Amino acid sequence: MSKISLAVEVAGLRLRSPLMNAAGVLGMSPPILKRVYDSGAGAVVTKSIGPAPRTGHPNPTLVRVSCGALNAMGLPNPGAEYFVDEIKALKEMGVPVVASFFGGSVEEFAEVASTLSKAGADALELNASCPNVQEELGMLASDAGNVEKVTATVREETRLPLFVKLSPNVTDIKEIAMAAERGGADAITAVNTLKGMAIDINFKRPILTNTTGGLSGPAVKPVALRCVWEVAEAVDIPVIGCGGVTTWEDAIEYLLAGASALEIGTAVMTHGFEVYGQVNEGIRRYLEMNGFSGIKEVVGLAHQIGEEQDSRADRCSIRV
Amino acid sequence: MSKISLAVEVAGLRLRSPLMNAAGVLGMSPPILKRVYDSGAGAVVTKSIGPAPRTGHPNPTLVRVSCGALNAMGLPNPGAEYFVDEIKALKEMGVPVVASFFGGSVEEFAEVASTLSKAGADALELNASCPNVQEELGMLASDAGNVEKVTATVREETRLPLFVKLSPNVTDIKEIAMAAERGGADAITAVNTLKGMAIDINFKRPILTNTTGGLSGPAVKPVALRCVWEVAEAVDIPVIGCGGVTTWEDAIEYLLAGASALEIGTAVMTHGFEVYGQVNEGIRRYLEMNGFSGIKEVVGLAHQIGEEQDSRADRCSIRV
Amino acid sequence: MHIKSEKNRTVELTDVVSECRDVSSLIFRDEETRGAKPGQYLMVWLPGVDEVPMSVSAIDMDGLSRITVRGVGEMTFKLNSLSTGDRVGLRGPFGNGYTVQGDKPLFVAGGSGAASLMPLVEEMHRQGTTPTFVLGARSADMLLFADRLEETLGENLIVSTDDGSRGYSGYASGYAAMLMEEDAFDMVYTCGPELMMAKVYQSARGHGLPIQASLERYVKCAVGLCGNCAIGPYRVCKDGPVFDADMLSEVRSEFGVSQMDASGRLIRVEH
Amino acid sequence: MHIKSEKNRTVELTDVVSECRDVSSLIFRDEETRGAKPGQYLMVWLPGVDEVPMSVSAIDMDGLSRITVRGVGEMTFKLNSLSTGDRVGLRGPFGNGYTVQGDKPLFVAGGSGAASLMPLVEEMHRQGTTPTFVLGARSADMLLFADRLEETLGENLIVSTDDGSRGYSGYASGYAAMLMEEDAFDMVYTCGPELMMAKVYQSARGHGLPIQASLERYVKCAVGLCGNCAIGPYRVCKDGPVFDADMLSEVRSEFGVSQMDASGRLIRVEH
Ligand SMILES: Cc1cc2nc3c(=O)[nH]c(=O)nc-3n(C[C@H](O)[C@H](O)[C@H](O)COP(=O)(O)OP(=O)(O)OC[C@H]3O[C@@H](n4cnc5c(N)ncnc54)[C@H](O)[C@@H]3O)c2cc1C
Ligand SMILES: Cc1cc2nc3c(=O)[nH]c(=O)nc-3n(C[C@H](O)[C@H](O)[C@H](O)COP(=O)(O)OP(=O)(O)OC[C@H]3O[C@@H](n4cnc5c(N)ncnc54)[C@H](O)[C@@H]3O)c2cc1C
Ligand SMILES: Cc1cc2nc3c(=O)[nH]c(=O)nc-3n(C[C@H](O)[C@H](O)[C@H](O)COP(=O)(O)O)c2cc1C
Ligand SMILES: Cc1cc2nc3c(=O)[nH]c(=O)nc-3n(C[C@H](O)[C@H](O)[C@H](O)COP(=O)(O)O)c2cc1C
Ligand code: FES
Ligand code: FES
Repeated sequence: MSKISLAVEVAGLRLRSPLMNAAGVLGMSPPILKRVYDSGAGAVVTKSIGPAPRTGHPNPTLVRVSCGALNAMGLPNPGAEYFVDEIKALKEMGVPVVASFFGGSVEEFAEVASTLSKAGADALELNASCPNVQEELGMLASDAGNVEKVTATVREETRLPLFVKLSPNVTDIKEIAMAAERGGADAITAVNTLKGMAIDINFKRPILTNTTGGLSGPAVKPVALRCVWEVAEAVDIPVIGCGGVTTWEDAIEYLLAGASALEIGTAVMTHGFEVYGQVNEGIRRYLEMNGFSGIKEVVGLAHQIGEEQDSRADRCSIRV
Repeated sequence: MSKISLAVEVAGLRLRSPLMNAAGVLGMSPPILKRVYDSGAGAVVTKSIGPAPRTGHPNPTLVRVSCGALNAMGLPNPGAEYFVDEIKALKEMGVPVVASFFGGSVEEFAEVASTLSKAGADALELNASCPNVQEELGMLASDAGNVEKVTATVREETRLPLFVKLSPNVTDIKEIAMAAERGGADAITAVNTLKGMAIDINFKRPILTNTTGGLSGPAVKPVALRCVWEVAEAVDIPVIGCGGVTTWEDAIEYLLAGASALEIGTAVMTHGFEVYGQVNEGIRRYLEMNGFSGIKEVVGLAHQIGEEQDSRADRCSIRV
Repeated sequence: MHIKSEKNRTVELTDVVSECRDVSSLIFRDEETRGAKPGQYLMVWLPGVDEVPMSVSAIDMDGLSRITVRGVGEMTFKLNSLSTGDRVGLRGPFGNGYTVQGDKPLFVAGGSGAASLMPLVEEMHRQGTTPTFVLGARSADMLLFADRLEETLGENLIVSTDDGSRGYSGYASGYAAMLMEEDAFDMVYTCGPELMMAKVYQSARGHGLPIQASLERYVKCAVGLCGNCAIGPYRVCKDGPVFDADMLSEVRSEFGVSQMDASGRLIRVEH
Repeated sequence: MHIKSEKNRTVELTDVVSECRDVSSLIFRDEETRGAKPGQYLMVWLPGVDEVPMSVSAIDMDGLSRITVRGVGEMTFKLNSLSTGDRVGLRGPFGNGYTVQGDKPLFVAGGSGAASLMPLVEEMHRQGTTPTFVLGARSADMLLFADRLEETLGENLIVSTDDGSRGYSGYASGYAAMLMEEDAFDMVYTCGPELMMAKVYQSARGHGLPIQASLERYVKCAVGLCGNCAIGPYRVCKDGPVFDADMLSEVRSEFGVSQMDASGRLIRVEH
């Protein structure tokens, strides 16, 4: 029996596996990203790159919490110009590269997108959602109008597949996803971290230098999964799931919820680089055991039955 | 050495301990709530009571997830009229009662508040935030205008201390908290559950009958703590912390973040009723070891140092 | 913090066997259930239908476990119409389970109560105790596990039917009262209709006998959070379902009298 | 999933002792550090200042542990100005640590490198091996742990100073190269300035000797997520800080040459 293929196509990008690393996780240098790829990822995602070099926030920038981590790295990055060579190096090694990027203004977003496109990235991921940095655009990801505007402007700079990565820290993620779609996004990545914090009870102060940080890992999985579910119902473009994926069962939940591909970040902390291979293998077994011939058949499957479920949910009134 | 008192005063309500159960957790019947009180709580919070009896959603209504639970009970409750006697029974047993309540319209909120006030509750908690039910008011807790209006209307019906319980599923919780304060709230309870979901990979469908549910437990603690922190900075009325409090260390984090009292829910699942006594004892030891004479001295302490921290946080630009 | 048995999972039924009128056993392989204590229960889910509590009626019989379902409503009828290869969702086992106690125990079961008591009988038997077991039902065709019990207990099994169609004619609780009069038991276990258990409790109290009774209330969360299964200060789902004499005495104003419905209103216990 | 040692906590310093010029040891009681392996490090936090990696320089000396800090910048100067009763925040221990290997090992330490190697020396000594140890510094007053090492190793300790103010005059790496020429070691451990370690690595390679070198890169998360500490395909914080010969060979284009700064740009390794 020949092995079932895990290949997927997301927004025109053909990948041997639906797995990628999450932006900012291990995305600083080509050799590490190559290792992610060699561990089984279908593509790698770079650290979010901005217009100029940033050291990020001073330490502490990471705190372990129950079933997850809080981080406030502060978007350290060497700047788009510097990163051109890193992308080229990755391409030379044969690694499909999704370049994550951000800016402090609409113009900066466009400028960085253009630089990274020219460098040879295979796709771009617009980070509309970092909760740790607020520049001119404020908390970009919570303003549908701004998301549409930034997406549309970037859209004009590049013909690459454009993912827009959203924040879960919003009242209605569907609205923002639709704005990104209108702006010309080819896919939605859902989601970035939840805004949280931790306090040291002896020093009596927040631990993170930035006071608040982004919660990731298994703790956020139910929330991120719900975001994927909602976004998948709201838009016609593919959704890339992200948030707490740790086991192959998690991955299947995301696919069933409507994700066409997945990014895995914090699980590397607990499961190492091996997580990519393990999740691939689990997905493959699941496809086989359930008689599917490819990942595409699984994507969004839980929505069909979801509607029948909804009607039962309304039975809240007295029935005894 | 005489034991340090754990007494607190919240919005005019004097409690022997800052701990309460979270609304909806164990809040169905007087004998169970009495047991919560006997376990060390300073007051008990009832299940959210509405204008008419509701059975809530059909099962499954609860799913265990990593470091927490997802629930979509669907606000089962026997209705305000029926609940009058339960409140009276609790008062006869000498238990301070916070009556949690909701309605499907502004009028219903007012009506239920009035009924529960007359029944003899010691305080009311306006549940503006249940993610599992959307009636005429839609997702009330995300609309500052509606929160102010409902709070103001209820305010006119009752002279009891009025807590308004907020949802973390909003872009900016500060804005909603300020609206509640303007409406006449005496305290803010922060927060209700995060909207999440879980999917069964064999049945290929959402597990909860309601599809989505509320995430609670240690998983949400960093987010809920951040909400308390933000609300404490935004309003002058006291804040009641809620979300994942499990150990006394968690409780101290909340106090330092600005909570004057705490509600504990999901920890009962993992730690039993004993959690109230354990957390009380831990708080007491902490006060002693740190030379505090009461809880009040701890409340909000982390904010003072927080500002110095903020300035360091801005050092994101290149410094090497 | 992460309790494996409390996670949702699904199992495939390896067999479905009819036990008696309206009652079938569903047989499946599940690691978590293999570690169950007699008296514990599972939350059993059929998507689009319901999730309900069901006692574990056989623990680790060659690696397989069972639940035994009496059809009384939509969910239980649907469960009983499943066949080999179908799937059900599971959480648990939950609850305290029975405590093995006494050298000369008396068991009293009615309705589907034998489902919960059967694994306890088997455990005690393995430990060298052969309990006396009064098994009651309305009529002969509704006696649950009569054969399985007879195999294990021989003449220590006493059958009673309301209509006299097999064994003694009359209520199991009445026969049990008579036995307590005649013989020196040191422990009473009971599971079945609550009104029956209330009578057994009265008799046991009259004879100063310790008792363990497995109660039913409307279970939603099963993890002790929602409070819907409360009886007095106890949660049937977590502090129970097995109540001892002290607990029963504490909840006597509700035991056999009233129970909460799904909305939290008290309604009468009908049987 | 919940690894206790990775959680933030604070400890009170039970003592602060000056070791040599610019270097102090901070002594504290911490359960998690008691379980450290030689070569592991802690993330040490001073609120409002910084959080930086520091090797565990003594593991469980009567229940107490240590870090040993060379003052080179704001954070390390502040750490060294702390006194008994002050608190520091800790996470860890992190990293792979050294692997005990060889019957006749050679140690080469420079700068604050002895901090990381000291617990390994003590562990090997307890196991009956007395390593040969070349301890280098710029001058006599900067030799770290000279006394503690001499006590354990006797004449197996060889001291070298750049200025010849004590022991042999010259670089530790040079002396180590000479020793490898003369004697048949079966293992080389090194920790110190990277340019020194690069030379030691060359010598060991020349003699076909296995080696373990403890590297430094800019550590932020310490749990292997952020990628800031990368050298080649490895994360110093998690795959390291101890690199063996194969790993060193894989990263040879960066080892002793370039390192990432806090923004992810490559800068030169200066010492
Ligand atoms: C701890 C425990 C163990 C049980 N073990 C068994 C067993 O081994 N075999 C067996 O046949 N039955 C058992 N039951 C009873 C069983 O759960 C109910 O018969 C079943 O839920 C009825 O569902 P239905 O949809 O068929 O009936 P419905 O028409 O929904 O209702 C019939 C009756 O079942 C009750 N019921 C419905 N849902 C629940 C619920 N979630 N929790 C409790 N009661 C409910 C109703 O209150 C009503 O009295 C047990 C109950 C409990 C609490
Ligand atoms: C695994 C490991 C173990 C170490 N063990 C020890 C030890 O036992 N004793 C000791 O004195 N030193 C040790 N160091 C080095 C120590 O971490 C740095 O000297 C310290 O961080 C300098 O901080 P500073 O603010 O005083 O200096 P700065 O003025 O900030 O910088 C001085 C130098 O320290 C480096 N540095 C600053 N912050 C970090 C960081 N977060 N991670 C790594 N390097 C940093 C800078 O890149 C620069 O080269 C170790 C480093 C690593 C990676
Ligand atoms: C250390 C760290 C750094 C991160 N940096 C970025 C980043 O630069 N850009 C971005 O879009 N997301 C960043 N994230 C968020 C992740 O990409 C991801 O959205 C989030 O961690 C949830 O996924 P996970 O639970 O699998 O980690 C970062 C997360 C972590 C833990
Ligand atoms: C089973 C359950 C039922 C709940 N019901 C209510 C409710 O009726 N009203 C309400 O305001 N919050 C309700 N909540 C939310 C809790 O009050 C609380 O805000 C949340 O669980 C977070 O706290 P915790 O992590 O300590 O449980 C419920 C939570 C659970 C787990
Ligand atoms: S069913 Fe929820 S507490 Fe028992
Ligand atoms: S410091 Fe973050 S990966 Fe090593």
